[in-house]
Amino acid sequence: MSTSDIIPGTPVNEPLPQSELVKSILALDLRAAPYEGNADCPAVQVPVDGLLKLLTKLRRDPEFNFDMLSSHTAVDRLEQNVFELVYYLYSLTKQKRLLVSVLIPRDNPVAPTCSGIWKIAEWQEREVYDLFGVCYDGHPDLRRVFLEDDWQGFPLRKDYHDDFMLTREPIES
Amino acid sequence: MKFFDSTNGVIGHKLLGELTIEVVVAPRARTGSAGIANWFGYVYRSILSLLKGMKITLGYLIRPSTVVTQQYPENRATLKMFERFRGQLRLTYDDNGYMRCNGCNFCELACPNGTIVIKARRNAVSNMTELDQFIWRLDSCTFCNACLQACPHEALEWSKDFEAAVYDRRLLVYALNKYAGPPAIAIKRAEKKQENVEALKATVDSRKRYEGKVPLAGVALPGVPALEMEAENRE
Amino acid sequence: MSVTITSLSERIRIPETADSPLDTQEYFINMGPQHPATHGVLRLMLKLNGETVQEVIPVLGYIHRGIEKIGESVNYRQFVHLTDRMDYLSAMMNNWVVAMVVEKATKTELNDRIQYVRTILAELERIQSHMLWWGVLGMDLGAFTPFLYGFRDREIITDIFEETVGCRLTMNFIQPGGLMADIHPNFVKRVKEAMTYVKPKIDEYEELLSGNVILQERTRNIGILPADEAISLGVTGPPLRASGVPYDLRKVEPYGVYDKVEFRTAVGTVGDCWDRYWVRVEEMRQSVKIVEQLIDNIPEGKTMLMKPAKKIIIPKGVFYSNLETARGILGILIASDGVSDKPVRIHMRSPNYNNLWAVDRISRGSRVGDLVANVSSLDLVVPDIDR
Amino acid sequence: MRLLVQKTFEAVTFSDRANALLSDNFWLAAGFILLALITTVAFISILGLSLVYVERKIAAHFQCRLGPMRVGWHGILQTIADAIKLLLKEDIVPERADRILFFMAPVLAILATVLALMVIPLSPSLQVVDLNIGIVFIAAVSGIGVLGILLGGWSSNNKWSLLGAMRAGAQFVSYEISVTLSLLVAVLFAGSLQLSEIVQSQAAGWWIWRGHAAGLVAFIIFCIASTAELNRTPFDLPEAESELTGGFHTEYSGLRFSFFFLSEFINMFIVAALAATLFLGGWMPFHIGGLDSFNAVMDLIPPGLWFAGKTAFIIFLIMWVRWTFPRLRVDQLMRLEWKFLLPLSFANLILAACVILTEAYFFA
Repeated sequence: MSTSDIIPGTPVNEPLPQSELVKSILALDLRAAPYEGNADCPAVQVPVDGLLKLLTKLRRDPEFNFDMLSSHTAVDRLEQNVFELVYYLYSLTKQKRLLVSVLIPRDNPVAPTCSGIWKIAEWQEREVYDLFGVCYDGHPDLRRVFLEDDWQGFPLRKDYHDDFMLTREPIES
Repeated sequence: MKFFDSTNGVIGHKLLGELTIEVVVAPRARTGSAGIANWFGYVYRSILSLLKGMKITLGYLIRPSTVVTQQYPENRATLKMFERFRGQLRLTYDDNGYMRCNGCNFCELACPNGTIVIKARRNAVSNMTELDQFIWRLDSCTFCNACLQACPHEALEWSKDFEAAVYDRRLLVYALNKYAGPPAIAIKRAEKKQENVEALKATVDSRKRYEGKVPLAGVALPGVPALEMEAENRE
Repeated sequence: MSVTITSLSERIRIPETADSPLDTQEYFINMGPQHPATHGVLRLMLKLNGETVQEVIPVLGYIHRGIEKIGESVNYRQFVHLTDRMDYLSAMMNNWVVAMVVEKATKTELNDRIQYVRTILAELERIQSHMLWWGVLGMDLGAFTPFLYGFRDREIITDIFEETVGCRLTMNFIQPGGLMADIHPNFVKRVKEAMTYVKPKIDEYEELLSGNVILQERTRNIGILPADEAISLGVTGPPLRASGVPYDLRKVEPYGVYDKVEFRTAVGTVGDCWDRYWVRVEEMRQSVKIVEQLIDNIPEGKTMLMKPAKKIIIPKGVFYSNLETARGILGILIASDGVSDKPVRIHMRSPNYNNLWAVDRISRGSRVGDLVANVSSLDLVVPDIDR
Repeated sequence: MRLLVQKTFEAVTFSDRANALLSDNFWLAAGFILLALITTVAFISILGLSLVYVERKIAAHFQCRLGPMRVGWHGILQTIADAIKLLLKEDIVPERADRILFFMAPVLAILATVLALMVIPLSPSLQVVDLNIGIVFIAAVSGIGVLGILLGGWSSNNKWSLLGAMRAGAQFVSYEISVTLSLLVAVLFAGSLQLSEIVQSQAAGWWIWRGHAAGLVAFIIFCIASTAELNRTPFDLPEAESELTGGFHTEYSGLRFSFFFLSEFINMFIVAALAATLFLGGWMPFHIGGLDSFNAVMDLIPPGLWFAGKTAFIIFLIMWVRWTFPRLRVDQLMRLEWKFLLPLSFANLILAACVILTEAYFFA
């Protein structure tokens, strides 16, 4: 693969125009801001202490009615020294998707739990805790999901390293 | 009499928000909850449903033609794999016995698991890179076909051989090329130009091919003796 | 801060309150990781009282391979083959979702041939997946014969895959930008043959199991999952539809060529095991219908739009795409830095991981036998839970 | 001496023959008993092995498979190979198991089986012992089998095994009632508890139709309830492979497991043989009143073959059911017995009594 060019047709990075949904969320005045990065669906960003309030509003308000937490995960932004928590909300009645993004510091990764809003959040948060070490405040049962209870470190962090990581032995000829 | 008025479900529409979706609604079986007559009907229907199932299994019992078992080791002679079957990786050779691979490394880069290792060398005559050794590790191959897709020279193919089980992991490290030296395309080019053909052909070094069930570099393994032929090639 | 980290051993500790030895006592029992009904290495800690289930605690990780971590060190094209190994019964759909998100991010327009073939392959995959599930459900309920019937009929479809793809289970066929190869010349003929074979077999399934009074008694009003709880629990796919929510991504956000075909979404009324059972059987029928509508009309066109020799680089940002696999909604999130051909973060929202947690909700208070039926009716594939 | 030989041959059962010999010479009798024992053990082993083979073949063809094909012609020696494998396997005892009970359980299971086999008349001259309380004896010894299963589940120190054993206990106690009640119908018809006499009483016609509906219903109830006693699908809850990973015999392996396995298959034979004896006329040939030439042709078939044929038919029926149906749940199993089969059995018993009082038999 000597040529490292971008495939023709790939657009230059351009932010999506703000959709109606994002505008109406910003109008709620719940400290939500438009998403800074590039996303392929309506997206907002909130500070961590305003998260629970916003999510509760989005779930309960019939205008939005995001009744399903379709996906929740974290992205390790090592160069900015933050974890980006990503919540993909989905509204079954309005068939709308929304990304809610929260930045939390890597050295004190604590976020409020939203397992009171969507039940599945309890387990999606456990997965994030297991792999990233994000602690969820008020979580009813915060423990490892995939790894053993006494596992050291959080494997999906970019700076994770352990002695068992696979290195391929060189082949003798 | 059936459990259901129809097992096909009820056709209808359902609303998801403002979206109308054409649905089929699951039927519910009639139960024998109320009334003694209903209860007897339920018992009757139950027995009937059991007999119906027994009819199906009996139908298969009395028709030996429905047996689908393949007697595998016995049918080896007639067993034919599909033409795209991903059996084992092989190098292709042209009619004169020269391989098409020129050691360009594309397959190694495309491989997600580091399964392919290419050792290339520089030809003394033509001063072009060429293949020294093509190592394929069946033990870590996931048969994803990425190497064939990446290969620009159609130098790789899948053999239809699917019996690759061995008793030792080390036996799964294959060396695929039978010689180290110029690929078919280089020979052809030289023949076209009418120069250095013999000198180029003379650079061909024989390589022991390991295409399965031969220990890596011929070392002895428990139950597998060391290969005599290997001794000369072993460093 | 009130963050407390617990562990499994704390979770399953039973307080010693029983003074008299004659008192009945709740106890924990391990169902799995090697248990015939958990289909692989799913481990359920059951809190039982006699034979009544009090609580189900799934314990995961026995087949956790860190696919998301590996995904950060391979490029998008290479990542596709890892998704085969998640939900191996919907390998085609798993491939498709990666292709879908990459195409969405790079704004690649696909031609109709690719879309048709992808849709047909995905529907065939759905049929074979449901066939296997049908057999396994029969086996879980104690009837071994359906298991082999399901496998027998599934074989017809895996043969089609083997001819076109070269593999039976882990396909790696749908690639970003198209398909790995064009369909085999025999493909259309064989698919038609398979569909004429499959249709009477589905009716036979109904005769053998659906109408059977024992299956009826074992599944009816067992493991009821109300619609609102199903939504809150993130349940998708057939279990959600069985609860009466007609949410099918193929209808709601049509991808592929699902907007060009006519089919109906199977929904249940109560949300019990029987509804989940029937929804899947009906989905087989609907999938046959979809395939039959498409198979004659595959248009001509190229099957690969991105040259394999070129790197795929996704613009900077977060991309999410999802589709309906045989088990529910499979989502994929890719965070890209816009420079490298490898993702910064790749996350699979797997349908099984989200469906699994409904087991506890629907099994409380039922018997061990019902628990087996419940697990089976959710159709869990463990490698997809653990990834 | 000649008298002795004559006496020995005139006797019908093994025990009578041994008695006849005992009156003359102790050692002769001892030798005969030894011979009889060896024959019985050989019979049980061969019967068990062939039943396993037949079950595997029939199951395979129900499921579009071929079944064992490798060892011998069409895999006919497969079960022997399996038996050798089982005998040579390492004998594993769980660490904290109750060792004595753990060893005893399979022996009890096989003991019950062998004892029950003793009283069944295989043909007019082939029976080990002809007790005058044969039915009661069978009902009694089949209880020992439950004890074996219960002890096996209890002593394994495994929660799954215990669950299986508890299920087995509940199931056996419940279904024993229906089995006994349907046995009673046959006893009422025949007017005897002795199995050979029950067979003799069917000379005019088998009880399954001679006793009107009562005979037929009793036969069906007997088949259902004894399938439940056999731990076979749809009533295989004590094993319930997909629920309890093997139930009471989860922890058993090798020889001990083979005891459970063998007793299960021999029990199937016993149930089929009992059903044939009580309701299908045992070794009696099929007769239709009035058609003398037809009856004469039927008499040409030896009684042993009649018995084998009827037993095989019922065994096939049991296998057919097993390889078609799913399993019931534990409470449904109880409901089927206590709310359906038990009242039906009682009603049937009364109906049978009415038939007998009015002497309204067919072919009377």
